[in-house]
Amino acid sequence: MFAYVVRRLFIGVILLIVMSLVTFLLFFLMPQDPARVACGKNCSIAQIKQTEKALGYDKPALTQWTDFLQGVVVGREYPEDKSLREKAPELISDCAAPCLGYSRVNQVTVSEEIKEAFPVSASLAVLAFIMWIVGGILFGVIAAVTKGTVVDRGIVAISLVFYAFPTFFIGLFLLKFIAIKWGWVDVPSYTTIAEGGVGGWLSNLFLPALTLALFFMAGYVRMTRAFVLESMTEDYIRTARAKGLKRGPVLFKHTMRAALTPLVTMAGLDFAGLLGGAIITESVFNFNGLGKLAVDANVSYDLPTLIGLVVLLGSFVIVANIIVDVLYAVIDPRVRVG
Amino acid sequence: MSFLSVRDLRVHFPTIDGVVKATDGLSFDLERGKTLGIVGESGSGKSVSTSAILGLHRRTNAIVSGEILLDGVDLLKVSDEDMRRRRGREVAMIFQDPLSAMHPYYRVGNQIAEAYRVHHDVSKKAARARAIEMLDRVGIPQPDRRVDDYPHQFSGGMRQRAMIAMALINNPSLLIADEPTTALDVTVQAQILDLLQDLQRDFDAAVMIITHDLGVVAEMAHDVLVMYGGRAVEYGATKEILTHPEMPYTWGLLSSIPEVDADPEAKLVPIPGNPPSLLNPPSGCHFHPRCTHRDKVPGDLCRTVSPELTPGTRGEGHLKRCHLANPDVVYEREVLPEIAPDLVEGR
Amino acid sequence: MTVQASNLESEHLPDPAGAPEGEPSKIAGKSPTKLAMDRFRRDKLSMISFTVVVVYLLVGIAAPFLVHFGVLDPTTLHNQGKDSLLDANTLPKGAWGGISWDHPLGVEPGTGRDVLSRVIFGITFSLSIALSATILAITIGTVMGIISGFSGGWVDAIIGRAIDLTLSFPQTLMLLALSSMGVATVAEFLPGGESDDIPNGFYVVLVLGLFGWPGIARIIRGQVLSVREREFVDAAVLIGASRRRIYFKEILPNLWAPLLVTFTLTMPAYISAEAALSFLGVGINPPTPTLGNILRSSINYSIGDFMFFFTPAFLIMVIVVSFNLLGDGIRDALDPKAAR
Amino acid sequence: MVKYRKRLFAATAAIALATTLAACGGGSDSDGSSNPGSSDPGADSKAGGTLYYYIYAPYEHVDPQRTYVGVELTNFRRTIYRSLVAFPISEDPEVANTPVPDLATDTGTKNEDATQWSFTIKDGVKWEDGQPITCEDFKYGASRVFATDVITGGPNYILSYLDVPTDKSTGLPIYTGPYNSTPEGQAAFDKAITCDGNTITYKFNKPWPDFGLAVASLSMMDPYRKDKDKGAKSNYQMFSNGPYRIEGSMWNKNKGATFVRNENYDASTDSTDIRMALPDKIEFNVGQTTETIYDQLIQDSGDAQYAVTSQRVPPAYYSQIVGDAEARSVLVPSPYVDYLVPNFRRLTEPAVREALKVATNAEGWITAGGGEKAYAPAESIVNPAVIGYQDNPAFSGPQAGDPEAAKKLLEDAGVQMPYPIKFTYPQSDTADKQAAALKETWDQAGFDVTLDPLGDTYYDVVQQPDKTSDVMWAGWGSDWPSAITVTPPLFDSRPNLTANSDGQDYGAYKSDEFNALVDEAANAADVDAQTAALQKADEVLGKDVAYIPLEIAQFFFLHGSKVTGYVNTPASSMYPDLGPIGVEQ
Repeated sequence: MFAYVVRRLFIGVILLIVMSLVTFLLFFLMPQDPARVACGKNCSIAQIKQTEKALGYDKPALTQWTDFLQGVVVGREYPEDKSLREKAPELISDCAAPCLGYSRVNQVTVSEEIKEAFPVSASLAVLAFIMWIVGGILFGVIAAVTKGTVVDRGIVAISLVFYAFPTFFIGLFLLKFIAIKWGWVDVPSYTTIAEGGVGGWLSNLFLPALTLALFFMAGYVRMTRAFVLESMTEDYIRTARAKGLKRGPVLFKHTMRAALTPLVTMAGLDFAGLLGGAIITESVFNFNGLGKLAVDANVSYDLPTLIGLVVLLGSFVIVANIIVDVLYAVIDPRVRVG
Repeated sequence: MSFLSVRDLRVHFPTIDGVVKATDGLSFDLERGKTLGIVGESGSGKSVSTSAILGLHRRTNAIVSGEILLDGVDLLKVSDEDMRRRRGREVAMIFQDPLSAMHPYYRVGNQIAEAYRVHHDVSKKAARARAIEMLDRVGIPQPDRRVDDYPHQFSGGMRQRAMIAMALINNPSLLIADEPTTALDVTVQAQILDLLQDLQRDFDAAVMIITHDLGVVAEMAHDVLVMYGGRAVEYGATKEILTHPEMPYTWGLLSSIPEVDADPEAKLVPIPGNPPSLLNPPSGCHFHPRCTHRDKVPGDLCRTVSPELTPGTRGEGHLKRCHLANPDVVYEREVLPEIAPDLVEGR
Repeated sequence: MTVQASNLESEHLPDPAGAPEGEPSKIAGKSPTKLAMDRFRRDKLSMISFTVVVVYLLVGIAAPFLVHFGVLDPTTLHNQGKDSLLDANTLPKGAWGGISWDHPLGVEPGTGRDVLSRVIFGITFSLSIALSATILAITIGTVMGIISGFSGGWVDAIIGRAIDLTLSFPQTLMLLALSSMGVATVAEFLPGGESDDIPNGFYVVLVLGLFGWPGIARIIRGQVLSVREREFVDAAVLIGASRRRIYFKEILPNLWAPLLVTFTLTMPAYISAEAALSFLGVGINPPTPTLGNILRSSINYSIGDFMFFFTPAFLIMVIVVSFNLLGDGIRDALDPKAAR
Repeated sequence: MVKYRKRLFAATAAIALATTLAACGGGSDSDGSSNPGSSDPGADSKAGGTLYYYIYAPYEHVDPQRTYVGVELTNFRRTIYRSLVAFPISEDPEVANTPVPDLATDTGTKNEDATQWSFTIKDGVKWEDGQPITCEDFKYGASRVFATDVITGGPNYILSYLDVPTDKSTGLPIYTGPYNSTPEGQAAFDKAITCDGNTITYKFNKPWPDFGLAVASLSMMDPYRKDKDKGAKSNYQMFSNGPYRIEGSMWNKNKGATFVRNENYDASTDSTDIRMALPDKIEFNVGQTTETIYDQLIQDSGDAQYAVTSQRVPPAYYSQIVGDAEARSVLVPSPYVDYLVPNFRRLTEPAVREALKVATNAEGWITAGGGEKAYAPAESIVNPAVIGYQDNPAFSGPQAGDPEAAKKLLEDAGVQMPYPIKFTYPQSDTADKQAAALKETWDQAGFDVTLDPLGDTYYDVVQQPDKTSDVMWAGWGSDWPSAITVTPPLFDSRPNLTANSDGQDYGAYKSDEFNALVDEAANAADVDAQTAALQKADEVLGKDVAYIPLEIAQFFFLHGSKVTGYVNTPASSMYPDLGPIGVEQ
């Protein structure tokens, strides 16, 4: 198992390196000049050149990429321009490893930006995850055992409708009507546990998490229902019934255990994706998580932040894949990793 | 009254394409200590019928009718809960393909013990001890160690032994073995069949053995029932049926069995065509599209009229469903020379 | 957005316990396709969703002609002078967003343009984008899946890595981050005339397609692996058919069923994607209407003009739900063992 | 007040129009009646309490040398950053546009030709750590502007005015700021700004008669403490010399900050004409959408009762501003003007430009953007609040567009019809609808209009000489209330048009007649002569149709019921003026 995880991590690291390379190439090999975009309206040619130098965009994409990798491993110092660093040491920002870059726009390291935004996205992801997993599995199982009835069709249809309305519409609807017009809950604004206690933290997360959960839940209801129905047809479920087991144990011990495996895969990957920020939901509710950070970085053309986020989010997915595979081995004794 | 008496059992599945008549009017009897072999191709309704005896079709969309009298009680009429209590305790089942019939995520011992604890209020420890005892009984070496293995860690034969242990742990009076040896190689098959016979003697159970292999029937069964298209087509004592089969389908089964010790001159004749659709079965005799002897029956009888299951030329103990007037003659003149006579007698 | 597509593999369900052992599909005289169509016709929900999808498609095709011949008018303003349909706050006069005989879904705040005409014309562009992206993703996915499944070995391994790599990218973030440069780059290769609708739309199609193929490739690869075990492929290899011929002539016809299902489940995902991207400012801009950009312009009117707020979202919901149900229906019809 | 332009570039285009307009001058009819307290700001106001200030888009800079957005400049001028002179709190444009002494003892003395200005710094003025503000601090602040690679984004007028030689190779001054200058550069800078005790003297290479207005409007000449300077890293750092200081020393881009009382501020060195500093705390709350802000302000509960905002009421919410909410609203004109620019490289035929002007439906544009609560008609590119404003005769009269007359002009000109034109504008939901309104009458007049909405790189595109746009949208507000910061930066072809960029002269307008008038204004040593030249220059622009004015954005604001002394003044670019605002407790 250990050797397997090490090997998977190794492959994951290679994948990340390739991914960062592709990202750099995508951003720097396009026939557009990022420095020109970053410099803005009033820039003369001289100023664009200066911006280019200050941002390090004058170097070839490959060099920028290797600098980036070096920064991740051993850290680096900003600004790029050596002469500027020597003459004015007070300007130096140290970016310790793993350095994901330095945002010119916000004048902080990308790691600091992430450190600030991550708890927001993570809180949202965790709460939404719990809501949609519990809801999705619960309603999925109910639909499966009532297959073909009104209950089944109703659950499937309602979850599909929530899935089919655009997320930002659902989010805005909840915000405008539940929070503002009817005033059932306060207008959410992210509060840390330290600031507002667990209650304040939860109540502020409720609506955005619900928005996300409603979107994801549809998929999980349908999947759970399908997996439960599928594993109900397995021979070993027939065996369990032939033993005289009651319906409860047959459903929850034998059927659910088998249906769990594919759900774990999907849940793991969805959770990892969400950990990287819910771009639309965070924008709608104005939560300064990673998703909002990405939107803001895109608006201000903050390339280092964007690249740092791409690599970070990619690593989430890769790590989640490894965790899911290891979980597989835990759930299914037939799977032998390594 | 027999120990098990099945009368006019029908299992029908309504589907969006129409009603699938998986079992359509099946009747037979079985005593304790005796073995009934049910033979047929895949899709002939064997497994469905036995599942019905276990009540596994309850709460599905299957429509089951007829009577299943076990020790005088109609299993189709008892409550769900009553049926559940009987399952595994009075009626136990050994499934084909033990790899898929055992839950891949739970330990073998665990699954066997579970079968015991459902019907006995004992501790986990006691149930485990009982499981080890049963594993030992069915011939698993080092049962106290293998009890903690997962099914995939067992060999095919061991898995089947474990299945048998699971089925017999509650000392059932009716044991249904569904293709117990299909997935196994020949030597292991023999061991398993021997084991089943030993255990049957010890437990004095009534046994139904479902197979498409007449060899298994010849070795195990006192009576044999041949199924085709959801119906019984021939029913009688094993020796009687195997030596004097009167239904062309049974002849086909006999001739399509490869045997290692068969006469090298013997021809292996497969039955032409496919098994019938249970949704839209052929008219008349279900077997007539594949029957090579249907021209011996006058008129269009085979295509138009469904034959009844009636005593044949050899009396009440041998029922067959066929329009042929003189099947014994046809068999001896046309069929037997094709397949070596020692196929039957050698066993 | 990928939820539906990945459901594909999992929802191929055998019948519940105790199904007949026989293959009911082997009914003499009826081809499997015919049988599937019969089954499909008997399913009410499938037929309803099929009808809805057909109506959307027809409306989408007809809209440009209706606009051309003046039946629909998505451009004329009614916001000035005594003919103005707007009040002093530039919101529609009258209840329910200014519904009238001339404007069955009301008029747009600010301009007084006809909402019905705009959403109908929007369907044309939304469906065009979703359709193009779906075709692109399916084409890439199918080609990759077939090559991967049939070749095996290192080709399979490389494609597998490429799939991993593609799936590791945060899709929405990339779409967003690359948009300004990406659209400009596309515009250099695509002379889109005066308007940048074509580069904007093409960019969305391109990126959705480029990030959408891995799931499809995996499904197709799985199908190919099972198809390739069948005899006719061996036969083709034996008679000396070329590889490419085998890939496309022999295997492709056997993939139409999963491809059809994939198609009907990818379409709604991309219709939603178009709307979501519009919200983030990526994609075709007004005055060319899409369901997404109409919705974006309506989302702030939740209280001011609920009708205008609700209409585009509802239309998106209906088509997404219908496509999903249609996909389910087709899958169930093609594979009668699949559970509903 | 260049904010307008900056904001449109930086903010998400979709929200830009609705959020960033500014305003101006002379009071408005709805103002006085709806806000009785405003005529005598502070009359019933008491010190104490917490004021909330709701902001949508993050401030890109709070560093005084980098801040260039009108509302940000005025918010900080009233609270944290004092300068030599400042604009007083007043709704009367004449008073409001006349600087009064702040950190300086008077409004400065200039030499005969206005090429040299001197100010003496008051005694007893201190930084938040108690150290006195010195002449060197002012000089250091100005020096930072020259570090164009570090201190980016701010106004850089002094680069061209201050008497520092230019490096021929780069076109930039030889002085490159305090971080990495050459000794020669440093020496040149030390000669241009000199300190004599508490007196600072600026030497310019050309007349700068309204330098005082520039100092009051912008914070580029503000003092800066060298020991606090961390270059680019100081972007969100605030070191106060005003009545408030920032809690925690750093402004949080995405959240804002809390201002608390500065213990080392001595009110006796200040004037209540500039700042009353009534609330004990001011909380700047960044990032809620305009809609969310107005959801709360309309409800008027909780913190929102004590809140003001720089966001305009979005048109979708107009119908909710009734009753009590209406009483808390103000509607004032902004100091900005939106206009269209014909591309002179493509629309070379004067008749075509004239036809375009005649067919332009500015009224439809205004209605599509929200009507009279969003915009007022404009008759010049110069805002009426600017000193010496006059209507441009080329643009007077009805503004609904006259497609028939325009069609005749086109026909008479003998151009091929329909005449294809492409209209480029920064994309937003509102702008899309407004553009549709323009398209309708243009099309009727015989043009064939393609709409070309652009995203965040809008100005980058319209600056390119090889752009294919025929008409472009633009918006502008003066940097200080003089037309010298309006028409010359926008239409003087000499600094704008280079090989790679059209600068701010997006239409590539080139007129010797206009340029001569600009020179006349620039070299005028007094403001009246300057104004006269600029008025003539604007007429030239009108005659050539160098621009077509669209509207003056209106500021429609709502504030909480417990806010006192609420007023929108020219000094605050017509945003809520933090000078006199207080809160009820």
